[in-house]
Amino acid sequence: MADASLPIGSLDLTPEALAEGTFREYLHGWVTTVDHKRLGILYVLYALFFLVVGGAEAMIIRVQLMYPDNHFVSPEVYNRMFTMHGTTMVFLMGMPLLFGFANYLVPLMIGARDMAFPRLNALSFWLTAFGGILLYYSFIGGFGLYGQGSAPDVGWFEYAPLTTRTYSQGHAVDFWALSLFVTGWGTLGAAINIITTTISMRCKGMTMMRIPLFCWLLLCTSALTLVAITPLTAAQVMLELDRYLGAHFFDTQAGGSALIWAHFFWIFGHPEVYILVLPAFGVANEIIPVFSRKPAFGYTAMVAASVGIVFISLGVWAHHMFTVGMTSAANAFFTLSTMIIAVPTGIKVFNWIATMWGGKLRFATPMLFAATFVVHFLLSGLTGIMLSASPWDWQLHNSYFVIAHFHYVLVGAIVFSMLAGIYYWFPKVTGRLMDEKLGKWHFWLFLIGFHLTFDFLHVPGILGMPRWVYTYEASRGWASWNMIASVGGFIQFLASGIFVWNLLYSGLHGAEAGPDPWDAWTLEWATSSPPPEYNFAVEPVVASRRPLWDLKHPSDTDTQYE
Amino acid sequence: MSTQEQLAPSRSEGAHGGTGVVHGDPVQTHAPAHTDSIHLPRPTAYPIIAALGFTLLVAGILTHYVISILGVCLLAYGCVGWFREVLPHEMHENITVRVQEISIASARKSVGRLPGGAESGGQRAHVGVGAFSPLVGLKGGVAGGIAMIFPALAYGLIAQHSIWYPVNLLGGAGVSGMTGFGNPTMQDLRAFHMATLGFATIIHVISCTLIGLLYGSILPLMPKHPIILGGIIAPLAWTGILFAALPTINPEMSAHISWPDFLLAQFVFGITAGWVVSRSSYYRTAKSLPFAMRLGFEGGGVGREDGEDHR
Amino acid sequence: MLHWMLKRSTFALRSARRLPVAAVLVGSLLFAASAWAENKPSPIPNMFAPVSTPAEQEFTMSMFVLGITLGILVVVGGSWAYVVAKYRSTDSSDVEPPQIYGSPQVELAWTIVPVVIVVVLFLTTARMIFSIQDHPRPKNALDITVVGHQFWWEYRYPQYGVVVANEMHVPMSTPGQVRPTFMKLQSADVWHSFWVPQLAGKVDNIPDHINDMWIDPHVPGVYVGQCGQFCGVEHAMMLIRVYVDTPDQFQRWITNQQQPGVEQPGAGQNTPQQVIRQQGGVVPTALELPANRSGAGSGASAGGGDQTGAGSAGQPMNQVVAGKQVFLQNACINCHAVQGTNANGRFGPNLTHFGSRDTLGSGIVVNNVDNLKAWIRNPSDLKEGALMPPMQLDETQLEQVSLYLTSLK
Amino acid sequence: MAIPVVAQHLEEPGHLPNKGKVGMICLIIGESAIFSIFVLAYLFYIGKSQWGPQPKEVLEVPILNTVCLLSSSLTIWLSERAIEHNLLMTFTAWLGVTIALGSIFLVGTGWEWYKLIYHDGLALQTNLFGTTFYSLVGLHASHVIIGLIMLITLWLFAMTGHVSGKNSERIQTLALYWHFVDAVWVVVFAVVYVIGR
Ligand code: HEA
Ligand code: HEA
Ligand code: HEC
Ligand code: CUA
Ligand SMILES: [Cu+2]
Repeated sequence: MADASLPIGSLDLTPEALAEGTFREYLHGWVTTVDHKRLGILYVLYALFFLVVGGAEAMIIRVQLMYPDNHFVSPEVYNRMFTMHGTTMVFLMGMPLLFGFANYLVPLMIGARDMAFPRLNALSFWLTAFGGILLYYSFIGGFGLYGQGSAPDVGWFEYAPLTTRTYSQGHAVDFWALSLFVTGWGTLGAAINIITTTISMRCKGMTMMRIPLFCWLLLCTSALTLVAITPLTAAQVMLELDRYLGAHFFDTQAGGSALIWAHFFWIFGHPEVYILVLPAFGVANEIIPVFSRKPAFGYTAMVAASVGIVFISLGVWAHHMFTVGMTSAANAFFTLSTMIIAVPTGIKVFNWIATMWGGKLRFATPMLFAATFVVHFLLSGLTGIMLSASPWDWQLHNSYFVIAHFHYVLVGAIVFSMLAGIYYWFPKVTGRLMDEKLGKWHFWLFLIGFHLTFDFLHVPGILGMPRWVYTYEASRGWASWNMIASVGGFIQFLASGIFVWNLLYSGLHGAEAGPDPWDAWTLEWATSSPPPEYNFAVEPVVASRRPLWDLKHPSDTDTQYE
Repeated sequence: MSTQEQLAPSRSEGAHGGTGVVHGDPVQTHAPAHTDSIHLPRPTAYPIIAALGFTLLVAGILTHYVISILGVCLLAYGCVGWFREVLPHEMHENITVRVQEISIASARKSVGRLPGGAESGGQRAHVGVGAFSPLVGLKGGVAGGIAMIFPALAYGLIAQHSIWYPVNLLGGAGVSGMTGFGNPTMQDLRAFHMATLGFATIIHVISCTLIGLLYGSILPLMPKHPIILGGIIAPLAWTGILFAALPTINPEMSAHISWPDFLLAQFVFGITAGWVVSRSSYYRTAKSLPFAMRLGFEGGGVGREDGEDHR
Repeated sequence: MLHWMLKRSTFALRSARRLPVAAVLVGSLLFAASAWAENKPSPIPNMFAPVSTPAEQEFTMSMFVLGITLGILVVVGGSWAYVVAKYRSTDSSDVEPPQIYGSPQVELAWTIVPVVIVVVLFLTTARMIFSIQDHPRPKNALDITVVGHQFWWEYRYPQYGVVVANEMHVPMSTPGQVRPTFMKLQSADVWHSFWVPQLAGKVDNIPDHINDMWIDPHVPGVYVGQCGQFCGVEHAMMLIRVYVDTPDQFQRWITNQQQPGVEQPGAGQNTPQQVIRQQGGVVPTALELPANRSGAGSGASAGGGDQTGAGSAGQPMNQVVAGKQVFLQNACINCHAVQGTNANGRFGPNLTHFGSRDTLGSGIVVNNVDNLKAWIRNPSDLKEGALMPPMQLDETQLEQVSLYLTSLK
Repeated sequence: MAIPVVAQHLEEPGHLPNKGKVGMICLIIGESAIFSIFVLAYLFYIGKSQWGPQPKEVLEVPILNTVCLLSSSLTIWLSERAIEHNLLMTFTAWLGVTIALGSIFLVGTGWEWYKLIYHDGLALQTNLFGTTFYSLVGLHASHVIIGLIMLITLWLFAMTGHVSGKNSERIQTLALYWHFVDAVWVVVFAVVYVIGR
């Protein structure tokens, strides 16, 4: 079987068109492309760009908080920094990154030639891109035309009535609402596309219970996106009606309600965090089995758990609002619904551990990131449980403990998992392997930096440090913790630098990867690296969850056991 | 060759909305030289134009209406162009397929097995599938739940002269606030309350089912002494935990509970449930397997008679 | 409890060699819990050092949850560490490990166990919620209406007809003499949140919604906290100081506050500590007063407040009277109220007994003549974005008005 | 040697759902969420207006409008059926009727708004009722407009002979959208004119 050969792909690294074209044509090719792979790459590059931007903002935050009574930036600038940091990381980094992965991988994994709606796909990307540019334009344009205000500065959840005309003159709030309105449509388009692709574009034999778990999780994420992004869009429309046409939705002086904004935001906001984390699960679900040399443990349970998370997560939003004075029964209800999420997520964590159990773990860089993802997620989930116990949350709410909790998920789990994904699929995308040595440096530095920052940020939270403070007093006893956290931040910065270097260097000089460098099992590895425009010369037909396993072990296929 | 059957080439029936239709003859599996061309959607600038238009339309609100007007124009242009891109026929380009053989093979040729799989239901890997049934646990839970009612009620009747006493304690457990049962008097505890009866029943049913299911799945993992483990050790353990935690969970209940009698009821539950579970056939099968395999983490391979797969 | 947790954590340390994560996190939490857990007034608003029933219950809650989650961490994190250590393999032989797809019974087990844990957690939490939130209000409770304003706090004592700003006084509540304080939380503008960790968890001040909260502090002293919801530029400087007085100290304080503001000659040189003693308040023990922020001109150093502005000692009364004129003839009265004069603005803090406060600008600096001058000269020097405009007074006016205000005991 | 499942036993790709319809259903789910938020806001603010006209005083139940819009769902279904059987004339006719009914609805709404604004002095800024009313009904009306534009385009194509039975899947997708717009009206109607009055 050594030369089991398939005509399902082709190795065609330099299409003539590209090789001969001028730079202008090359650029033209990228802006007019409707190819899901190119759009996926664009998404990821865009997201990485904003990771740098949002990271730079985080560094400014960390420098400012390094010492008590620091004056590195003014309070106004600080407020812009954390607002833009949060907004950027969630909307311009997190979501595009996951849609980038989805775009590139879902069609390949299900054996399709493209997304269901290739042109909509392009539209979605460009809406996201232009929306992000519009948001950042506020740094210059927000000030220039109307005097007051610049970049948005009232926190990423823009609580009313601080966002009404009375308290936020200028256009900062409008920039936030309108540019995210634009990206919102892009996101919706991408979600529709992914769902339709997974449902309607599967190759022969690819039943729903055979698609890779990654596709399942992206299906879940996209479904959640459909019902979660749209409430935000609606709320933004209301906010703009208030601000431009004098409506009173959130205008407390005319009987409007500040609380209802909070509800609307978190009806979006909580599912949003699962939108971000589910693809991270998906990436782990691909990488952990391959590097453990075992199939994912409990596929069906994983699918059920993901679907369960989607539904439960729609009913827990008010755990961000335990302190707004809901009735005790409501507090109890949201405590319960929040804690229940631990059950399906627990299934996932256990299944990952069980997948590794008894395997042959090979710790290449992708696996390093994926394996630590599991612990980080475990820990952050447990701090989440602490927050969901509402009496304790009355203390912890809006403190640095919350900051630590969600960075543990957002950085420790999501960024780690996405980095794992980048290391894992980079050879597929570029045809070249990423440098292992640099990768290990990146991993260890980032790990150390991450733990220095976010482990220690739990403590000032317990010591009563609220978030959104541009400075604090020395006597509060928060200084040393913040110092440690800042140092950790700089280490993360350094590590990210190595990563960027690794990307550039390996993209140009990395070792040839070949179609299947990791000895993996899903369809994307059955075509050349990088895949041709049409993905598969012949439409693949599959008979199990691991088509490439079947090929590699023809005498011992999965088909008999599923 | 199985390979070819499995990834057999096929002709697309246009199910992909014209985005990826394979033209030409059925592809020959062994013919790497085939030079088909594939239709892919043609690159187009209209999406980016429409996106820019929409963004400018919105940006105009923030800056100057002229920009909005420009945006609307671009948007309309983009939409019309897009429309003509797909109607009446989708524009596409032909990509010539340049086939190169890709060999998919692994250096890892053989697959390790653990022995003794045949008994685990004949599966290579789904440990317990077919043999294990949650129903057993359910049965155990129900049996245990019914059995433990008797000592509990007996305790109420004998020690407190009211069968409602234990019911009220249990029913008041999570719900002291909801049932208005804060700081109950002895009178209260002995009287009949509909609400606590309801809550007690719910709590009892749910917890017995859950623990029963747990027994059903865990006892076969430790099959040596089911009655000692399920009947004695487990109830002891959770009673201990409850004893420590109850003052926090529900101080009222912990103040009124009589622990020896409580423990007795738990033993009755544990022994009954453990006994029911240990009679199941799956339990008996599992006995002969090593622990890690019982857990389902490891092994449980099909012991295929011939050595063919162990190349 | 702590001891037990400590034992668990060292266990975690040993078993999970590759779990620096767990070790560090657990270690620092424990450190935070034990190192500062002194249940008395502290400049560190540590939620693990509660002195009032709600905070104590929340602390119990937190220990309970922490215990359970630590247990989960040890078990799950431990197995992760075990797997990662045990099954890492550099073996490049051509054998794949046995392929396992799943196992219904373990999967069932690890679905049910979390369900059971969640039920336990929920029941406990629910009881705590009800017992804190629905606590009945005893008849003799003190009522305070807490109004959040952009960057300062207003406290109204409806039972006494008193309005003060930024420094809240409440009586202590002992088993012998139970007198909890019940607060109604409101906001005059945007969303704020009242949070003094040692006394109780936070409750939000929302413009369209009145909230309740209660405390019954057992230990006298000053407790600090700060606004817990982003409310604008100076959210960071919206500090809270709660003075827990013994019952008779409280009585004396409130009686004094009920008087109209009367300037007291020569009082300008008093240190804050003296002031408090005169008022029958408690001297902050473990509490340092806030340091001067840079940006303020010269002034008192941290914690002392014992230097006063040059030449303020023994000021003749006429400076104070002149200051009163300055105050009344400027726009000050549009925003500030001094009971007993025709200043009755509501936009800014009530200044009737301004001289009796330890701090100014909602707790950001010590209240002394120098800082006050700096404040009135340009509030944004001390608190960038404060909603009080620079009043363009000349130096003599500044001196006079500052002397006047500090004399309002 | 084990022979894996052969291709005949596998599901045929033809069984996969039509992607246009799947996409449209997704869009509808998303849009429903938008509408739910506006409906929630409407319900939340019922009776909370502090001044200005109240719903009881100024709102009239738009029976004609409702009848028109709801029956247009029927007519578009008839035209769907016609095109499936390749009956172009019938198709065009029913489509025309649908468009006409939709337009009547729009004109009716316009008339209602005109009356409210100039007669009763209720604008978006007036009070919470105005705010929520115009935004909810306006949101729906904007969907009607978009639907009408698409239907009219389709009708023009049909008139110029560019439509045939082969397009019926796409037409059904479009019709799905129109059905959705109608269904939303039922909700809006219930909330605004029944519960809210
Ligand atoms: C992707 C991101 C992500 C994820 C996955 C989560 C997951 C969870 N989060 Fe988190 N959260 C955020 C991102 C995320 N969160 C953000 C961004 C905020 C702040 C927003 C802001 O204010 O700006 C926030 C805030 C936040 C709050 C509000 C805090 C406050 O402001 O007061 C709460 C409260 O309940 C909470 C809880 C939880 C819970 C219970 C989970 C659960 O899903 C965790 C479940 C996982 C586990 C529990 C671990 C694995 C399970 C087991 C091993 C089984 C056994 C365990 C048990 C039986 C307990 N989160
Ligand atoms: C996915 C989301 C995400 C990510 C990844 C991060 C990453 C980080 N975050 Fe952020 N954060 C949020 C989401 C996220 N954050 C959100 C939602 C908020 C709430 C906002 C609000 O309240 O409104 C918040 C708030 C927040 C605060 C609280 C601010 C406040 O309330 O006052 C802090 C403070 O320390 C912080 C720090 C950090 C740090 C140090 C990182 C680091 O991990 C960042 C590390 C990354 C880099 C350092 C990348 C930089 C890389 C380069 C620069 C490349 C270098 C290139 C070359 C050298 C060539 N974040
Ligand atoms: C536009 C309204 C306005 C005017 C006019 C005004 N103030 Fe203020 N003042 C405020 C506000 C608002 C604050 C609270 C600022 C904060 O803490 O963020 C304040 C705070 C103060 C404080 C600190 C109070 C405390 O309890 O900490 C003093 C003292 C003070 N003002 C004095 C004056 C004097 C003297 C004048 C006139 C010369 C004056 N103010 C004019 C609005 C005003
Ligand atoms: Cu008030 Cu923050
Ligand atoms: Cu949440």
